[in-house]
Amino acid sequence: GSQGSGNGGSGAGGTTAESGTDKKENAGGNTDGGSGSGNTAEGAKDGSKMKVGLVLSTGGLGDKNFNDMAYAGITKAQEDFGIEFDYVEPSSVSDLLPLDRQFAETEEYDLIIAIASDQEEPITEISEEFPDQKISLLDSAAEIDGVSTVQTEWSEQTFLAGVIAGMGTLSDMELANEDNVIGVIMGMDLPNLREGVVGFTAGAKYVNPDVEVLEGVVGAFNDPGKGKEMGLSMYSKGADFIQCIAGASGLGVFGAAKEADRYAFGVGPNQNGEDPDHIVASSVRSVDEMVYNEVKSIVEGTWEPGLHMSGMKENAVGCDMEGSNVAVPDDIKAAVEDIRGRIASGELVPCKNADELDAWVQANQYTK
Amino acid sequence: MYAVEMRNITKQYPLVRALDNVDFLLEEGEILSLLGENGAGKSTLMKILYGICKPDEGEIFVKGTATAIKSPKQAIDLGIGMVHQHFMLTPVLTVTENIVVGCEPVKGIVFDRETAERKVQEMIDRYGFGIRASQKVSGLSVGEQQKVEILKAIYRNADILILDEPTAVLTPQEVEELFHILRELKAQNKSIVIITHKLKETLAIADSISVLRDGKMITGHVSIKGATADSLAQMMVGREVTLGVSRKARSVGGTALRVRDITLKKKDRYILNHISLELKKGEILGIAGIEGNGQTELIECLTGICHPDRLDMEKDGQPIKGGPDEFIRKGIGHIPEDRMTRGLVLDLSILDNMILGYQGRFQKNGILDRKKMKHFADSLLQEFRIKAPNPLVKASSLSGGNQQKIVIARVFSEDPDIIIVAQPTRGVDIGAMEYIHERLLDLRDEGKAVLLISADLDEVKSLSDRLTVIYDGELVAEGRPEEFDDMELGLLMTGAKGERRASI
Amino acid sequence: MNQIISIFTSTFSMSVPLILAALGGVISVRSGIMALGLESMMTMGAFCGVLGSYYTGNVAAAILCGVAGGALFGLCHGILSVRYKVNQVISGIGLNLLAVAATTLLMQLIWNNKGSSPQVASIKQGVLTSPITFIMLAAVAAEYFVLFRTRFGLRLRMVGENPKAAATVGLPVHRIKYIAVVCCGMLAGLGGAYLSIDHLDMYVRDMSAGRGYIAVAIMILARYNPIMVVLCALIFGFSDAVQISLQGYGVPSQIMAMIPYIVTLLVLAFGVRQITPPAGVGAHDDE
Amino acid sequence: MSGIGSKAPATGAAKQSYGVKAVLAKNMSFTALILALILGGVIMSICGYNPFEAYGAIMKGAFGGKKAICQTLVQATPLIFAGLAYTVAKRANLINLGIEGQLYIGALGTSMFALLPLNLPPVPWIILALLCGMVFGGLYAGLVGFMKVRFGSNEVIATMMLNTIAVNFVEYAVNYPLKEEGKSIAQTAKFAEAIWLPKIVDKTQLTIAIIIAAAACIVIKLLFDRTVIGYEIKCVGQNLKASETAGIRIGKVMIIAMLISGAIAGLLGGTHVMGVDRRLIAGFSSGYGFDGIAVAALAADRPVAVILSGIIFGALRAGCMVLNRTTGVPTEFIDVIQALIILLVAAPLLVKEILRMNRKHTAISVKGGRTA
Ligand SMILES: Nc1ncnc2c1ncn2[C@@H]1O[C@H](COP(=O)(O)OP(=O)(O)OP(=O)(O)O)[C@@H](O)[C@H]1O
Ligand SMILES: Nc1ncnc2c1ncn2[C@@H]1O[C@H](COP(=O)(O)OP(=O)(O)OP(=O)(O)O)[C@@H](O)[C@H]1O
Ligand SMILES: [Mg+2]
Ligand SMILES: [Mg+2]
Repeated sequence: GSQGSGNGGSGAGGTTAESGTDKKENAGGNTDGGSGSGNTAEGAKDGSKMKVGLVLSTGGLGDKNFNDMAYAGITKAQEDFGIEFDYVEPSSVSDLLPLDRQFAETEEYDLIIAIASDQEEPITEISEEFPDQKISLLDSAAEIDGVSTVQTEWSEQTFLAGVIAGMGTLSDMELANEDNVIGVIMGMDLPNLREGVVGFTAGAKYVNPDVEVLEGVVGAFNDPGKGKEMGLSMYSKGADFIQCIAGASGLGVFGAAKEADRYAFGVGPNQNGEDPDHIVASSVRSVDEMVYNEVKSIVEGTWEPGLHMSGMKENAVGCDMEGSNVAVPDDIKAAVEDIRGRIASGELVPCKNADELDAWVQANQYTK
Repeated sequence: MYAVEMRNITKQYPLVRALDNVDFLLEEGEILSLLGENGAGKSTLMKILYGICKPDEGEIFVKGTATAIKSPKQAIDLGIGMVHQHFMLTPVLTVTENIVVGCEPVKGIVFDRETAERKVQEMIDRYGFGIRASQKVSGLSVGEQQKVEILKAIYRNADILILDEPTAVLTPQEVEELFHILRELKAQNKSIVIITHKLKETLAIADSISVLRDGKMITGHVSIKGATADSLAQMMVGREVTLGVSRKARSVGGTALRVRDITLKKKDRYILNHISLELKKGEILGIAGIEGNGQTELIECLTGICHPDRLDMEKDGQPIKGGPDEFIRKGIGHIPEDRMTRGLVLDLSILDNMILGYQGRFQKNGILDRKKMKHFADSLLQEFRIKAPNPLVKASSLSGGNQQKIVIARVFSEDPDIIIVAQPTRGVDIGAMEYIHERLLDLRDEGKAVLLISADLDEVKSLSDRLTVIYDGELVAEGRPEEFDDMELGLLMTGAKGERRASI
Repeated sequence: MNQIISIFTSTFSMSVPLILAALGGVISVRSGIMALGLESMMTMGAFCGVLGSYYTGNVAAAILCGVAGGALFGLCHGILSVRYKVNQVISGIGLNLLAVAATTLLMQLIWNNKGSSPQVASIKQGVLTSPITFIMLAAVAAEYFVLFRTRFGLRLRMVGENPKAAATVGLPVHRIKYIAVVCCGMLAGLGGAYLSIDHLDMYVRDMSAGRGYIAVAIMILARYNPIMVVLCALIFGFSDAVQISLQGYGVPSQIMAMIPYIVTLLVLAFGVRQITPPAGVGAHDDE
Repeated sequence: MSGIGSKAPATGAAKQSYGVKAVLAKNMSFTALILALILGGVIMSICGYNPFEAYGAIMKGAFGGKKAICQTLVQATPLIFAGLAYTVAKRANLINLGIEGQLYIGALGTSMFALLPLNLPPVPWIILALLCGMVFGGLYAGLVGFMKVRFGSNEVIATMMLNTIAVNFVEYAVNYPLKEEGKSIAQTAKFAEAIWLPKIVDKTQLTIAIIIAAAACIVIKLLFDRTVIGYEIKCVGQNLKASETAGIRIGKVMIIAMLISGAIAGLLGGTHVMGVDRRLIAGFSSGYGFDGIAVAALAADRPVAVILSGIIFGALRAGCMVLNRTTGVPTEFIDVIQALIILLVAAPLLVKEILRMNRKHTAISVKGGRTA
């Protein structure tokens, strides 16, 4: 069959993100004239005449993750500001450009929001073609003229989970074992997911330089069955904490955690509710808020092109233990908060690149 | 009372009216021979009786009661059994399984193999068929398969038995055995329909005849008394035919093909055992034999399809080897024994089939010359009087006889030096048979060398200039056809009398 | 030691759904119907199993629902290919497409999320003690027995080899084929249900993830023999388990992921040659 | 004795016109298509969506204006290639389920060539790059043909296994050796502009790939109708033994059929990377290989019909984009409709039964029976 989602898919199964796609109020087009290309937005606090287009990432709605979060963000904005919106779910990366273009061509949308870094190029092309069109690109580090890009760091997102795992594996936590081993599972071997892996590893080694971090790739984002086998295999090798970055395959890793009675970390939204007794925390990324903020800025007239950062400082990524029943020792909690502050303040910059990891670990060791 | 009475049967196929308002009667306790040329509608009529085909119109009465036979199951329940012209066998299953399936002995839900095999073996032994009940059908020769088909029908204890060309692949002895069985059944007051193209057989076994021509019943139910082969032939074809052509070779020339010591072994058994033969220009060499004695393999070796363990072959003094393409190029024509599997690509058009094997002649730089092909096919259709609406219809839509003519036309028109002909008239009606025989003799007279392999003794005897018999992978006798009588040949073919080892 | 045990359990739990689906395929093909639609039957089995559990909360009922879901698509495949003479490759591919689309729509309608279902009551016993494993073992034996020892099996094989001949000896060809495809659907559906309500406890869109196609390959590789199916599936499952276990030692995961497929290819090239399916596959009794 | 009906040949009876139904009966594929659309609409309304709105959006997206038509053709291009690739192998009675893998390998071949710093003039460069893809795809499929001929390996298994292997290999390639420096996406660098396929319509993705696809179909048709190898492929596909007897080198012909099939799949991959993405991206194909089977089915394995059939599916996909954007109808309905099209087109008997077109035949014969 065909492949799972493309770039950027990650954990799943959240409870915080509003799941699902409520039937859209027909947005078939009734913007009583006032749209044009965006200048009406200036200063308007009421967005009822505004229309926003959302181009989701491949994989589509129902991932209880990325796409569902973006959708939740925009529906919240709809409630708060009364905007209208249309969205599309691309079926492959090759469809991104025509979809982006179709939105721009209609000249009906005050803002187009595009998700995930594989839209960088289509958006670059579109913004050149339609320079008046306001576009926000989330989860990308590209600097594109006239486009607002919001960058997040995978390495920051998983770093704190790494810290918990690194300290937890040798601690006296109930389900931890003596082996100094933890693991991380990717859905597919993709560069940005690998950054997440490096972040997790760096986090663990920051507090526990000798820890062994197992890595695995399921090979698909939609194969929880294999995800579970992967998880079980790692637990049998002595891992007691596993971070999954594997889309729906991650659901299988949670199943493995339950069966092996070990710990796991969620990713994306707060997934702790999936299995509060085994999921210690989730490495969250608030895509919903990012989408909401972009809409808000356009409604309030504060929207600005350029590269924006959304990191630990803005509380957009990081580690969320809310909703988990796992008893994390106070010293670990304290360390997590301490390190969170160091990253937010820029004192500590997590490692992003596997090649630099060893050097980074030598240079950075956690001391209270 | 009639065992079967069919009234006003009409069957229309998309392009042909196979049966046109046909009445058919079968009396109880008689053997009726259903005659007709290829494509006359005999099989269709019988298939309707057996519930395989549905008639467009008409009524059927079995033993006096009107019945609509919708499926073979129903026919079987009415006591009708049928031996099909084209075998209805499953090669990967055993003889027993093929015979008993549908009314198997069981123990609980388990198939009772022992009982079944015992019963079948008893039947085989009783009729002297010489096959093993536990054998797989895939290992049987065509003749043996025919016997399995016959047993299948008899096993079911049918009162009305239909045999569609059961003798096409049997030796005279086997035919005699079959007739013996049929007479026995008749004595038990069973009613039998037999279809055969061999008029001698009709005369030997039938009590009455019915003749179909072009889908119409032209005789009704008539008694055999006073009929002769010639009168039957005339009834079928609607004109006079000369039966049993025979023309002696005028001038036998030098050696066209010399083969020494073909040997083929499969699983330690000799399929072909050091066969040597020599074929001269301007003669027909006949090889008589029961199917399954190595004929198929011999043909395959002589046409390059099969590569034997030893082959030393010369045409006009030049050694030849390679694949079939090489043999065809060297001028060795091949009329395969089974047109359906080896001779034709049934799903392609007549046009395409006309050039099969010779496509190289109709091309330039790999591009086919459609015009030339069309012209060629048209002329062959005419010359060989092949009944077809046009050369673009699929070969599968022709009747068997006409299909055979395509194969023959194709090979003959390519003017090969040597022709290897196997069973050229199997299932072909006498009109076509006559035509094919004439053509073979013409070719021979033109100085071509013909190797004729056939199970039809009349055919080999009347056509061959020299005759040899194959048994169990060896050539066991050789001589001029007049030197053998039918009984002797039959014995040679069954290995009962293999005194001299021929090297021809 | 732990790891070796883990590889073996992993092998089994990855093989069970493949074996079940391939067993179904064997019956179907033996009756003359090609089984490219296994993927759809597994998908339906996985989905309906969860649906059953969601509404009843009862695991046994869930299994039955899964089996019924697979059987439904098996029957569709049968009706299309027997009654309406649809090319069996096309029918299979079409149903595969339909199954994923239909289940996704149903998820949207029922759970208002088209990616995954909520968690439901599940068997969760692990492969070694799961009832589905035992059903599978029984199915292997039963299928072998039925196919090669019983009267029905003989008839079924006859139908698959030569439907015309079977019809001429009065066998109810269509009925036999329908029984075969429904059995096929039930087994493949059970395989799917294993994935969703035994191995896991939810349905995820497209979660059979190509296993139906692999089952087709396994079935062919096994020469349509139930016993061999187990062996071939275990070879595949084992290489997959080993592949999983060996990850993270520097070889790119994409290369590792090829291992089971390369192994199968090698077995195909050098182990199992000249596989002939039943001669009547795709043929009809009345042409 | 004989009835009125029985004198008239059956063909005559079929020619009698019964209005719309007769026209529909003559174009079963078309009828099936319409029926599938209607059924899809019925299912939509059962699920609570408005089918008219949905089909309006689809029509608009597929045919509503120049851009829409271009989008339809863009979507049709890979489907035409894939359908054609399946058809070619099918004619030799080989089931090529490996088009997906072959197109990835073809894309890889084209990309590797395109990434070489050759700086040739555009025309030869493009042609060579496409040829390179064809060679890669062809050899990959040829391997299956070779295995079949040499080892008697079943091509269904072999192609399926090679699919996964190819997809994984391309993923490996774009993640490691061919990965664009400094980007966090698994893709190669962008090709030089000279090697982008020329666009037919500016600001769309419509490139000359569609012309190449249509031309390929016609070339293949000519191959089957006019050439010896095409003739031999047909013979081998229909009857192995007769082909062998006729001196056709079966093994050679099978391998050639697979080579051609794979080369077409490779061309799909090549035109896609050079025309649409202009670089190799992991997972760029959304299952084109399998869609190709459906396209070939709709075209009943006739090469020229593949063009039309590809356009129909392409239109659905293009329409799906607008449907998705402007209405709340889930896109899965498009998949349902596609599946219905595939199944119904392949089942003329079912369509006839649904529309009660069988009646006519029986009616005549019953009448004939009475008069007789
Ligand atoms: N299924 C079919 N479809 C179309 N035409 C058919 C079909 N079956 C038979 N026919 C045609 O009906 C006619 C009668 O065929 P039938 O098989 O009854 O001939 P036959 O008398 O048995 O000939 P033969 O001696 O060659 O066996 C032929 O012209 C044949 O082509
Ligand atoms: N689909 C078809 N369309 C047209 N004609 C057909 C079709 N199928 C079979 N036929 C022809 O109808 C005849 C009947 O087929 P069947 O299998 O009963 O052989 P037969 O007529 O008894 O044999 P033969 O003609 O070889 O002696 C065949 O001769 C065959 O050429
Ligand atoms: Mg530990
Ligand atoms: Mg006949």
